[in-house]
Amino acid sequence: MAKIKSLAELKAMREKLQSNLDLREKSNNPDAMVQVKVAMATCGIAAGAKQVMEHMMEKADQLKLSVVFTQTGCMGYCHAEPTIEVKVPGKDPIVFGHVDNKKADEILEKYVMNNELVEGIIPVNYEKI
Amino acid sequence: MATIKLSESKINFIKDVCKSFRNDGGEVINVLHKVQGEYGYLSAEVQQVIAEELNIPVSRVYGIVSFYSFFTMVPKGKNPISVCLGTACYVRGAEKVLDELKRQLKIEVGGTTEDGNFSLNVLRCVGACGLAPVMMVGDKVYGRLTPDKVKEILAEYK
Amino acid sequence: MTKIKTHVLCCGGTGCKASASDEIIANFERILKEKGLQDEVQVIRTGCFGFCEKGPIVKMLPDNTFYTQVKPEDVEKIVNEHIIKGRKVTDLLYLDPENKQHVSDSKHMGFYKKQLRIALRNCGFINPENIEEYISRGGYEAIAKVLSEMTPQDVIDLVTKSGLRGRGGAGFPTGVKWGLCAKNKADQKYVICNADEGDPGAFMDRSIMEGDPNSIIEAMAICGYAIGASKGLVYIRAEYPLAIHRLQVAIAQARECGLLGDDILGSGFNFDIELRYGAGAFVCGEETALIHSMEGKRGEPTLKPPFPAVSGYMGKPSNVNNVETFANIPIIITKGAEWFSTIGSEKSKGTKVFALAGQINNVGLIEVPMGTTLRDIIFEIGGGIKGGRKFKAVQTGGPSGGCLTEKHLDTAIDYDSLMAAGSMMGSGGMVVMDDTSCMVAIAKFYLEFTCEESCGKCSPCRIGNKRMLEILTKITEGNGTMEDLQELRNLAAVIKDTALCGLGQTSPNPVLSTLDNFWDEYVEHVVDKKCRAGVCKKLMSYVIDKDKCIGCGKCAKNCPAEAISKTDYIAEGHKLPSMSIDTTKCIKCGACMSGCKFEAISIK
Amino acid sequence: MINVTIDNKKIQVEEGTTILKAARQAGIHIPTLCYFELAGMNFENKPGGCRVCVVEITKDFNGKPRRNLAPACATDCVEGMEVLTHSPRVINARRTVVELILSDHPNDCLQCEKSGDCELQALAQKLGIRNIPFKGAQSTYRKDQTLSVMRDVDKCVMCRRCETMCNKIQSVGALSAVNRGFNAVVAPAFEMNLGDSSCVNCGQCVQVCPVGALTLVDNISDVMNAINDPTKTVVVQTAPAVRVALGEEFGMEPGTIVTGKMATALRQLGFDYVFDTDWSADLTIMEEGTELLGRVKKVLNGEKATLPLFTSCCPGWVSFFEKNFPDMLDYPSTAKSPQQMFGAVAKNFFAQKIGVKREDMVVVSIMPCLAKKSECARDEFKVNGNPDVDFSLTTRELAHLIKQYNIDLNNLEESDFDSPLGQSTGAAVIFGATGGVMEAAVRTAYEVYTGKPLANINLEVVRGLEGTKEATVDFNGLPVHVGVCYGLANARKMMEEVRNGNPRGFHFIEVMACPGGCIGGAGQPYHHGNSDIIRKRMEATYREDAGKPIRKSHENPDIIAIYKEYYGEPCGHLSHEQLHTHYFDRSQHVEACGE
Repeated sequence: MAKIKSLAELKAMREKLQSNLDLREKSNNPDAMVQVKVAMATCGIAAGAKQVMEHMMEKADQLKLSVVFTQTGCMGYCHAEPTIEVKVPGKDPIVFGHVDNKKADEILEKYVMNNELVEGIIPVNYEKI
Repeated sequence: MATIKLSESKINFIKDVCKSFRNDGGEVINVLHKVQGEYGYLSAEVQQVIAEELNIPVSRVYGIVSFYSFFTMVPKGKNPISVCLGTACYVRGAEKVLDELKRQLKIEVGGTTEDGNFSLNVLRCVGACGLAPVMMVGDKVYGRLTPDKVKEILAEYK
Repeated sequence: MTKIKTHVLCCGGTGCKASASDEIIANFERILKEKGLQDEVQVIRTGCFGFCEKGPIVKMLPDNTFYTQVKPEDVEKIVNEHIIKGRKVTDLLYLDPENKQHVSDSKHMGFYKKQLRIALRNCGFINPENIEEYISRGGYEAIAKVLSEMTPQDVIDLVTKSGLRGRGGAGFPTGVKWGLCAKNKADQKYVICNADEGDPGAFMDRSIMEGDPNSIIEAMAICGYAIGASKGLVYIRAEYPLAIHRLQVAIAQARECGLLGDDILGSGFNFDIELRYGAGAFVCGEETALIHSMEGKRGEPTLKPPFPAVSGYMGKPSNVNNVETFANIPIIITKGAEWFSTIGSEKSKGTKVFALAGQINNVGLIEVPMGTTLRDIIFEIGGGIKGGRKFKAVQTGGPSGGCLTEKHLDTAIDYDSLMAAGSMMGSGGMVVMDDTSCMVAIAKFYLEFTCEESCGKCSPCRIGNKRMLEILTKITEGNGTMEDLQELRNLAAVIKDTALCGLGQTSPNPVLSTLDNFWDEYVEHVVDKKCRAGVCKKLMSYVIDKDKCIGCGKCAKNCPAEAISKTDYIAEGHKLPSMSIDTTKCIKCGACMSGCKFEAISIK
Repeated sequence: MINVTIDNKKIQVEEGTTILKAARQAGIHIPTLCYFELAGMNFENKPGGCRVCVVEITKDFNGKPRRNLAPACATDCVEGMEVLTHSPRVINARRTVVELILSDHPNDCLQCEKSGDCELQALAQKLGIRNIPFKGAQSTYRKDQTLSVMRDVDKCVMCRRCETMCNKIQSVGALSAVNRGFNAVVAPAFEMNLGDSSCVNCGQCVQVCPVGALTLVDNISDVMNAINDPTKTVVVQTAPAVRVALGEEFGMEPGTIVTGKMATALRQLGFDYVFDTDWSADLTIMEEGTELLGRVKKVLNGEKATLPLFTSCCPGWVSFFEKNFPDMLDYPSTAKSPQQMFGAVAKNFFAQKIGVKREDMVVVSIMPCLAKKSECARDEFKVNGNPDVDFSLTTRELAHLIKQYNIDLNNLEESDFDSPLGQSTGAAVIFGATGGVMEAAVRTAYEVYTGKPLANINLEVVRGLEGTKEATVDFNGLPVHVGVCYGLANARKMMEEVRNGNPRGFHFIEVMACPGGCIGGAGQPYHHGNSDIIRKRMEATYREDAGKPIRKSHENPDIIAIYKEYYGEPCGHLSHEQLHTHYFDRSQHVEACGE
């Protein structure tokens, strides 16, 4: 461990380290943050969900977005894997199908950041309640 | 004056410990911790050597050893048993467990069984109040005890 | 590089360690490796979550799933289901005793709902053996702020303004204490952390040190800057090996980072910390006794004045605060005095950590704002009395405190209200009792403790407490008189008035408060020779209902005193003669009763 | 000065005055038990433990009453303070505390050695305690005794005076508080026999013990048996410090000199010869002075010799350096103490002179000292098992004996000591006070060394009750640097300083174990912490010296005679045999053995 010689260095160190703890900090209060659930059943994994999730996590970091990623079981849209559910605070969750890296970027940049609709929403028959 | 004898290696160990604390009399409690940690107890001879090395009266060393309940002059059994008598354990029936242990081992608190296998002590709160009542055998903690579990636990060590 | 997707927080506090949390962690690490998930899932050994009743605790992030009473063999299932498939392992979730629903997020559990974690802010959240985790939560920013922006007087003023009072017992204003020490000029001063938590049934300080050692280190350095000390000493019980270890690790890491040592953060301020070990003497919680113990002497208190602020360790001005007090300091500095003073009651600011124990459903470590009622703590957080029995009393403040009853349940607790009710905050032990506890026996229990822990220096404590204990023993054995009760009161009053130190002065509190609140029970012991809780052995006898007894003989087998034998009587519908107990041989161990499946044995 | 009000009396006291002392200024005597002070002699025992002196502070520094009662001995007055020393709350607390102490005390007052001198007894009397409402366990410990000190710590009240004395003043470290709670008591390490510990039998623990937990070993009946045995010739010697203190036991003012009455009383008790240790003190000066000059001359001649010379009159001190400084046994003078010189002369020269066999002579000494009881039992002071001094009684024991024999000391005629071991000089008298041996030695050594008379024989610089003193005396161009100390902690510092190269260049150092020297000895009447008593004994000592016709040891005609008749010369062959001794390594060691 390197010596910290000033307040500035301490702050820089904190910033650098913060991402490690982000996961925990965020989950402390997940309702206030964008939540992304990735369907990670056999079908999802086979369709590349794992890789998409990692890509999305990195992208979110680049965009400095506070996003909580969780894995979940099969959502039942096996035809449209990889599927992800995105919940922006104050809004209903939306499920996207056939998500690849490009789509993922789009979801984050357009839907999450600017509230623009993005194609690929799996419609209405998704009703949880 | 009576000359006390102690093995050379023991004397050297104690001397080294004292030296590591700069032979400072103010560090006597730290020294006693280290030495008891090594030998399990503090015999009169050991205390005499510590007093000499730290250049303080042996009466002061004994005054300290006899004051603090952590220090003991009696060797413990192979399997030292400590029953927690903290309040949490007490209100959840620790005393009954202790009674059962005394009966099974045929010793009182502070005693060691004839075969030297067990010694019995009480302590106040090991901090596992969620598991109350609790006892420790060596470093192992046994929780949610009832008197009828005692026999089983002791059997593990026979 | 794969990103970490899941954090597994596993409690590494003493309680959970005792129920195999180390094995759980080892299993996680092994199984995750087998499945090739070691780079995606991070397993962290944290400090105490507080909910010790349900330990060991495993918390899954980011979805905040709180698994309780996890066994090492459950780990495989958690990995397969939760981590791989994203499905919760329902049978490990906390079961709400009210609505019998599984609760997955700890925020929605009764135990956590009313809590506010300030001192425990990092416990159960970070890996206490990794200073980077502390830093990334804003750790050491308080000391940085203090060193770069504040004068020592600013720090003292801020702490004073926050209204923080010492969490070790009497509740002396912390800022004022610092100010007294700062005022005295000396070539060397000391910051002392009192971590000699000897109160039976209290473990909050230990949990803080195990769960967030860096906050103590940071706070001591801040205090050092404020009072002008370059040396810190932690007086810690040798019975706390894990806390010692964690502190040692944290101190070493802080030194490595330059957060302890010379010229901290380039400010020119020097501060370092050493550990001193207690050796099992409750009285060493008293600050003068603690200082003598650190000097390598018998832990006997001396008269104040001189206060440690004038003449403390090695005769130098010293400031002694306890662990929990220190744990509050960094966050007060960063969030400000105003923020802190909005929490709590009028004269007691902030929160208090309690070790909730006894006959209660949710035993554990809790932190609530000052001013929370006992009812909220016992029935909301504590989940009520175990087995649905009746609440009888709650003891706060350990051997220095008293027993409070039903009528105090709606008291908003803080230093002053507890004192007014005849108890005290103490270090924060809170033991709940139901109707199976005998209050005379409880008073005796505490007095036994005080007698054992009295240093023997002053006569009221050395002899007076012994005499009180003897009178109480007489009463619990059925030999008490009403004059004895009078004598108890007089002795208690004199000891309170004349004992040398805080231990002696408060030692009669358990007796006085039970005399006040449970007078009937004392009179019952003295006049009727009865113990309603069935605790005082000499006042009870076990009897077998000959009509309920089927004659199986299990009680006779269980009896260690061979006091049970067959009678000639065969009850209707039974085949074997019933058993009976020879009361002259009976040692009242209760083994017969606990083994009887037919509820034929009772206490009379 | 600050203003305080005690029991409604307004008084002014200096800042830093305790309530106890302020009250005394106002003529109010608050009872104490553990508190003990030798004012002006650097000894204060203030543990604040007994809680007998508690008082009620009705107005504290903040204008409010104090929550608890405060110990008057350890609470400083503050401006405007108001104190009650006998409110109902105080009286009840004080009585209850004393009742508690008595409830853990064997109530065998009638047989107790301390009866009449016991501070707890006096306290119970003062408070009018008539019954003890508490019945319960009593502490019981093993009884134990050395040759000088009896321990019956069932009676211990944990005042810690003995512990403070043994550690702070004497640095002997034999006693420490051990155990805790109800079982706490003051004891040697491992509760071993005191005789096996580092104890040097100075007996100061006995002098300060308020109760009968520490008392002396009583030899009265041994002496009575000897006197009653017609086959024995019983010879008695009395130490210098006894004559200035014995009167106190008979109601006389401290500092009353009773030399002549004492001699008459001793004759009435039945001693066959009444001699004086002062005589052998003169002899000691001859031997020790000669030894000093011998060593100094050697050094001046460039030969090897050990300096400084330490005195060796005090047996507590001798035992102390044997146990603590075994590497420095060649420093102290080899001269025996006056008690033992007397015994040697009596059982050799005098027994022969009067034709009594050694075994048929019993030598009794009257000493202010407990260590003398152990000293006379040392093997090196015995011939074929027969000791030079058979029994040593203390001043207190002598008083008991006189009372038992219905002798009214106050109204006795005065008489002289017998000859030839009775005549002494003023130099011998001052042996009793700290600095006295030094002054006596300088008077003789100066004149012997320079051959000239000493202009001013009063060596004021070494007088007084300071713990450590030093002075330089000009021996005709040779500056002789001398040191004087009492209290073994002071002696330890001196020894350590000498071991570290003697930077102050001492030639000669006098050491006495007891506060103020022998006049404050453990065998003297109890002073109960009143240092004025010690001061008055000291003043009496110098008064007696001033009144003596001969004030230099080498001018004592009986001393001159015995050298002529018997010993030849100081430090000669015969005196080496009879008047000198040697020292032993008595330190406690842990030795290594095999594995």
